[in-house]
Amino acid sequence: MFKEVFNLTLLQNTIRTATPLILAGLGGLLTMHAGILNIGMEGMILLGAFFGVVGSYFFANSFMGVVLAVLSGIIVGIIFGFFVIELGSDEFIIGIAINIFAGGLTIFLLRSIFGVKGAFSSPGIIPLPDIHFPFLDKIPFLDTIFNNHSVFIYISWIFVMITYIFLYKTPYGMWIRAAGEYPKALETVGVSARKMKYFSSIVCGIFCGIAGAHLSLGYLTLFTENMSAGRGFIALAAIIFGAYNPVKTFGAALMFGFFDALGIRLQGVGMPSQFTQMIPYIVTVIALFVVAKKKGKLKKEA
Amino acid sequence: MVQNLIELKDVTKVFPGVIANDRINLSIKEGEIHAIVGENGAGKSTLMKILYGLHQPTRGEIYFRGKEINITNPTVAIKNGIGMVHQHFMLVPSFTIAENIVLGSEPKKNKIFMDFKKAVKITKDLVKTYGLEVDPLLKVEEVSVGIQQRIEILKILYKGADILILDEPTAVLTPQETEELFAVIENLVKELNKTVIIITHKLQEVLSLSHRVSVMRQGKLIGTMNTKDATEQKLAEMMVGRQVLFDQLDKKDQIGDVLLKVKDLKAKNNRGLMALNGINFSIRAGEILGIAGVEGNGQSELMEVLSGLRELEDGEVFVKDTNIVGKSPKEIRKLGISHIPEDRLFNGLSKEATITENMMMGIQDQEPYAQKGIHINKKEIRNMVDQAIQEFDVRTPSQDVLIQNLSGGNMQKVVIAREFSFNTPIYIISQPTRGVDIGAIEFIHKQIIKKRNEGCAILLISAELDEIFRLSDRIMTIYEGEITGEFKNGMITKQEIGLYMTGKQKKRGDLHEKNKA
Amino acid sequence: MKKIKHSKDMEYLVSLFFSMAAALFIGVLIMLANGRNPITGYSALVIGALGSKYSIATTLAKTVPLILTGLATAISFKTGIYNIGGEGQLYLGAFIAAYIGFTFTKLPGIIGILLAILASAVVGGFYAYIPALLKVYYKIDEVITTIMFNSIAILLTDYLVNYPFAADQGKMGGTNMIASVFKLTKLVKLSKLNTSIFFTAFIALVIYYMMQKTSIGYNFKMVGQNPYFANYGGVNAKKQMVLAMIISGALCGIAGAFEVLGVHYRFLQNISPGFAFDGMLVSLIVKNNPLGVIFMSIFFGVLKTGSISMEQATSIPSELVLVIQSIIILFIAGESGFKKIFKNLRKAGVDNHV
Amino acid sequence: LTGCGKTEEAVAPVEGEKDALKVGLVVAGGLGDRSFYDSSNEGIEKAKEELGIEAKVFECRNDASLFNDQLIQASQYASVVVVVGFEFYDAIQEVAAEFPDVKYIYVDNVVEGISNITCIDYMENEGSFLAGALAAMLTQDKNIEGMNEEKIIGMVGGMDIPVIRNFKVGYEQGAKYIDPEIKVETIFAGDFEDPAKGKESALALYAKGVDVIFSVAGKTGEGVFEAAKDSKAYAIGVDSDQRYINPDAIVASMIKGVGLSIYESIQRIQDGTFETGKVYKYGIKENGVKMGYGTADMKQFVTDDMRAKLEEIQEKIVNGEIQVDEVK
Ligand SMILES: Nc1ncnc2c1ncn2[C@@H]1O[C@H](COP(=O)(O)OP(=O)(O)OP(=O)(O)O)[C@@H](O)[C@H]1O
Ligand SMILES: Nc1ncnc2c1ncn2[C@@H]1O[C@H](COP(=O)(O)OP(=O)(O)OP(=O)(O)O)[C@@H](O)[C@H]1O
Ligand SMILES: [Mg+2]
Ligand SMILES: [Mg+2]
Repeated sequence: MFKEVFNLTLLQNTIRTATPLILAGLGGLLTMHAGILNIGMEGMILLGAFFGVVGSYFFANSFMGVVLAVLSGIIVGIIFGFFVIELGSDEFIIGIAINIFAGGLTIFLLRSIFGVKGAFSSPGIIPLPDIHFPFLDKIPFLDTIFNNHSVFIYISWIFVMITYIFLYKTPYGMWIRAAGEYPKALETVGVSARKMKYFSSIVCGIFCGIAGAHLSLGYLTLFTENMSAGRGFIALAAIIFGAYNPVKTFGAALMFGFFDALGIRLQGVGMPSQFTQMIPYIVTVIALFVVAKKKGKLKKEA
Repeated sequence: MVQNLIELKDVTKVFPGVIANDRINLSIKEGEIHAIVGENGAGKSTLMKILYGLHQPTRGEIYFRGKEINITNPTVAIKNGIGMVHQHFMLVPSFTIAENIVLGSEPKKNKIFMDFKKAVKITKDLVKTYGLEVDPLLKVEEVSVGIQQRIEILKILYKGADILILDEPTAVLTPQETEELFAVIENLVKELNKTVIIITHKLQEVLSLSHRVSVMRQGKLIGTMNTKDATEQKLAEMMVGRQVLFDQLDKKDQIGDVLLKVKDLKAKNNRGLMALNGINFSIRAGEILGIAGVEGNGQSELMEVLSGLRELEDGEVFVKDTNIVGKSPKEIRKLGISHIPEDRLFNGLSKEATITENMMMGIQDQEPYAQKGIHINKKEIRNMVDQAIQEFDVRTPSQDVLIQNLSGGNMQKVVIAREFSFNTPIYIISQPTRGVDIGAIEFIHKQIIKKRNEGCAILLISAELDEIFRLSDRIMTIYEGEITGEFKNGMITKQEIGLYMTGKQKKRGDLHEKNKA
Repeated sequence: MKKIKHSKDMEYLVSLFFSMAAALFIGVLIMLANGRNPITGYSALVIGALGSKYSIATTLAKTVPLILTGLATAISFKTGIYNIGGEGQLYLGAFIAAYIGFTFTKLPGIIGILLAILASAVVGGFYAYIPALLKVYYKIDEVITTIMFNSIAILLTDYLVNYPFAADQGKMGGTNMIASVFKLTKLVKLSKLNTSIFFTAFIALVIYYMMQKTSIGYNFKMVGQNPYFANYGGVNAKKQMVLAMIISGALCGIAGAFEVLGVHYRFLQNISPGFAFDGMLVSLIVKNNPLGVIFMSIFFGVLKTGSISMEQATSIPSELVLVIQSIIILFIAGESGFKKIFKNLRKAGVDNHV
Repeated sequence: LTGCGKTEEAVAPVEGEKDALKVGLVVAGGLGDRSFYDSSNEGIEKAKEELGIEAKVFECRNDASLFNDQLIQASQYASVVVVVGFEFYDAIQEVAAEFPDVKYIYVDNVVEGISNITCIDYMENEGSFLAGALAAMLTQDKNIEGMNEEKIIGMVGGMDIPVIRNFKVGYEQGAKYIDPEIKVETIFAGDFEDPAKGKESALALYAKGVDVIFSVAGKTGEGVFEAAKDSKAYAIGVDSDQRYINPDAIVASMIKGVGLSIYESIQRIQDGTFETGKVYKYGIKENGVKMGYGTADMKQFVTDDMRAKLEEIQEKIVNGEIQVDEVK
């Protein structure tokens, strides 16, 4: 029974499930650093997924799908930024509005463009390529876990590093962090905090767009209504759990992925599905509690 | 000191409903220290923000080295060698000192990456050049305000500033830190030919430091003069527009029973280190006990313990005969301690609330302001607040104005008005006049003495030695969480007390023994 | 003195009005672009929502959960603790109300109903109490815990209604019907409007009174604005936060109870299509003002009821109605921004006059 | 109409022949699921074409607070209202009582004893018995590329709800009927709208040695089909003939004759042979559930032998020789 649950496909599954969360999480943590809580990620992912399919289908090229998804991300990022930064609207409301907007728009366009409702799949949608590393072929464990994944799974890991370096090792990253923590300090040294906030919200749009394109072209090869299915919110939880740090957020996303995958497998050994689905959520709360307790202890001892 | 470096011609700044600067004509000479004084809200900060490009003048021209210049944003100012240290620090708390100093003009590796090593080196070089000691690797949130002030100055020097605008740099400094800062400023001007514009409310500082001084009042520039020709009295009159009397405070001597008694008090600070190591004192009715000390020696913790905001490790605190240890802030207030906190914006007020709402704190569940302790009686409260606004001279169009739209001095008056309206027998007062103009200082001092004369026991903590000496009946010095000396006011000079404040001498006079008995 | 306040309120209303108008105008453009008649569309919306006794009742019925969850949001957000877990609290509240309704069938009507409401308040409040404790004593972000708690509650009730408490009849995932004494009386034929609207009005009144006129509301507000100030003034910020969260959770629980007692008469899987999130939106738009929550809930109710008629009248696809709705929300949310733009215009005016 | 004349203005006038039968189709979810709801709409479309009716669709988008509203809208518009979704159990009883002249055809659940509600209930357990039997035969057929030795088949369900469990018991029973050693693994994805989760669930099953998965999961099922394609394994579709989605991976479908039964009911109403207040059970016997094998141009995986076996089973079910278990 143990072997049925804990095997290599569990880890494979973990990696796949975590990737959309990682990609969206990287975007969201940038806005978080810039002082904006973005709960519109859910909608941004959905738009990315849709326009990914549009691009891939009409240009018969998955790369164009990603380009379109990124463009949609840029546009929605600008809209989000305009309302939140320029008009000073509540980021919560704008985030929710973007989610509703994305839901309606994709359903509407699905019908106007493809003439279908609900779902669109077609051999005409060109999926993103899988990457095969020949050198892994002979290494049993690593081959199963790490080889032959869709391209953005690998790119997401690179993005984690780039984001980390960007945030903590470049001046621009410092500016973003300063823009969130104390925008006036940044303004007074001649850097526009507003621009940094715009930048972060656009990059968030891009990352979420890619997350969506990965979902509809890499993970799957189709679009269905509401296919983001709450991933934007889980990504948000991963960001908060990871204390806005790209590496820790990556870890948190993997943790979600892992427990999600574990949940699927535990059904096989007789646990009611409702409880297996609860696992990632319960684990998160418990993990937060444990971390908080540890921190409290350290503080007391100091 | 020959050429006019900067000339303002008819500079006017209008905010909705307020003319913050009204046709200001002002010239700054190269290599001078130019002081600007004026009451709270006179328009000093606004004028300086215009020079630094943070505000655009509604009309008027600015000439820089004889040429008209349009300072559209701070970058333009920085390019022209203008740097500003703001009244409220512009530092990112979670960044290191080095990072803060280079922020906006970072040294780079390979054109993309931030060169942290170089930033540290730059900081170390700056420290060497200007003699302002800081540790580049510490985070700003870990250092004192004095250090933060230095970081701000280093920051603008790094950006190549020749003209340094300092907006109330000494408001939060200890006397020692102020002295150090002035030495640095003088050095900058003399040795490095920098020009300094400094705003301050402390007229002695003006007299001892500056070459020329300009006075502002209600948005207008009243006049500029050579400091040689100025006196404290004269400046004060120009600022306020009438004669200011630095009255002798009228103290009645009728010391009564012990109201507050502290025994072997021990407490930790936020970092878990011992901040108070066995404090003993007592205060009688009609007495002001002043505590002198360099900031960070346990004063804040003492205040917090006495008002119930901090747990103590050991010891006892008696209000008359009641031990208040373990009691909540609310219970302690009920037992008769009111508290004016050191940082009004941190916990003394809510910026987003109106004056009325701020004045309600503490009485919101008490008759007659709240019927049955629940239903708020607006009328009662409004009357009370109106009265307090009048009595304490809070300058505001209405009690519905948000606190954040008041000047700092008026915010302070709101806090004092609230606490003094409680009529409790014991007052704990910390930094009552920080950032407040001289008129208001005078007023606040009179109010404190009035409370004393009414028979209250008052504990006064202040970084201003002048304030301590002016108000206290008895003075204690605190150093590293211990009382190092205790004196009757008049028995010790300001010079001597410095030794006790820095722990170089210790003495507990027989005065203390008498009180204990 | 009063003038200042009034002019601010006026300013808010005016800009709110303009942003709504702008949003509706964009709706016109969208309809035209899709070859529909906007006049037909909008009149269908208004008539569908307010054109008859039935439609007004239907609109009002939709406001009940919005008002309750909106007030729940207002209270918690005002106190500086963010309850995003309304949905979970609502589900648990609804379940317990249903449980009482099909278990204690012998209870006399009004007592049973009150018991069910009370129980749902207790359960909802308790479910909010846990994240509040975690926030206050362990500094664990309540936004993330309440989101997690939503999923947990929904899954838990899913399990309960599919296994231990599954209905005896019919294939739906749901509990048995509550006894008829528990059913709240219908007010208008066909519509779902029932006496819960009176309960809700009463609760709204109490909450409004509490928030605006009592020291409790004052304490909440101060804690939300500056908890250090509150502590200093003798108001225990932690306790207030926990209390606000409990009240907030209780309101969501009650919202769930009303769905059971007044609308569905049993607990259903998917009993809420996201009421708590709509309520949150409503409350945020009016800046967590309890009175505003009521009016904005009605507006949302009109939008929801009317858009069905709009869909049918113009054969605008339902998804387009969603798009128009979201644009309306975006613009209302942008209200403060439009105000800023007006202000800048006025400021420019002032500058030119001096 | 009783008590609703006032709301009539909310409904736009409909042009067309005066005496055309007006039918309203109310669905709990939304069209575009490529299975259940779409199939009901096909029945309506067919009736439009062949029986000359007029029709409108009323979608509730899974929002329980809209059930009553849409039912009322439909009842005001039409004289026959087709209600699709077990979720309407309470709402239809309430609304039907207010519109005694409207005939309701309630699909996928049973309400008894109300004169103007006629129910169409599918014996999905019977259909999935066939699916289970087929899967059990397929998994042991070494002639089909990619079938392994192990006797395990799978099912991915959308949510753990009674209807889906009814599919499950039939499926398991059918598989065991062919070979008692067959193991059936089921995963509930917990969502009808998350194809990624569907894919992950299916991949987990395939990794365990499953080679045929019965997908009963709405849009989540789209992911199951993808997983089948990626794993070079197989799936069985549901509700409508889903082979066209991917004929190389979807070997067959268990069809609920939703469209057919709706069409037939409308036909009966026009003929005057419709019995109101009745429950029409659509099982194998009524041709309400059956297996679909796609069109002739598709590569066929199901051999003639298998089909014959399934025919045999069908007969046994019809004549009662096989009793299929049921979950309510
Ligand atoms: N951002 C602003 N918006 C509107 N009015 C402002 C703003 N900043 C300043 N003012 C107005 O300008 C006037 C001058 O303010 P300023 O900050 O220059 O005073 P100050 O002389 O620096 O006072 P203090 O000594 O207290 O620092 C104020 O009375 C206020 O009404
Ligand atoms: N947003 C604002 N709107 C209107 N007036 C403002 C605003 N912000 C500041 N002010 C005004 O600006 C003046 C100065 O404000 P500021 O924040 O500079 O404090 P300050 O008076 O300089 O503080 P301090 O007394 O501590 O030196 C105040 O008189 C206040 O009325
Ligand atoms: Mg100032
Ligand atoms: Mg096999």
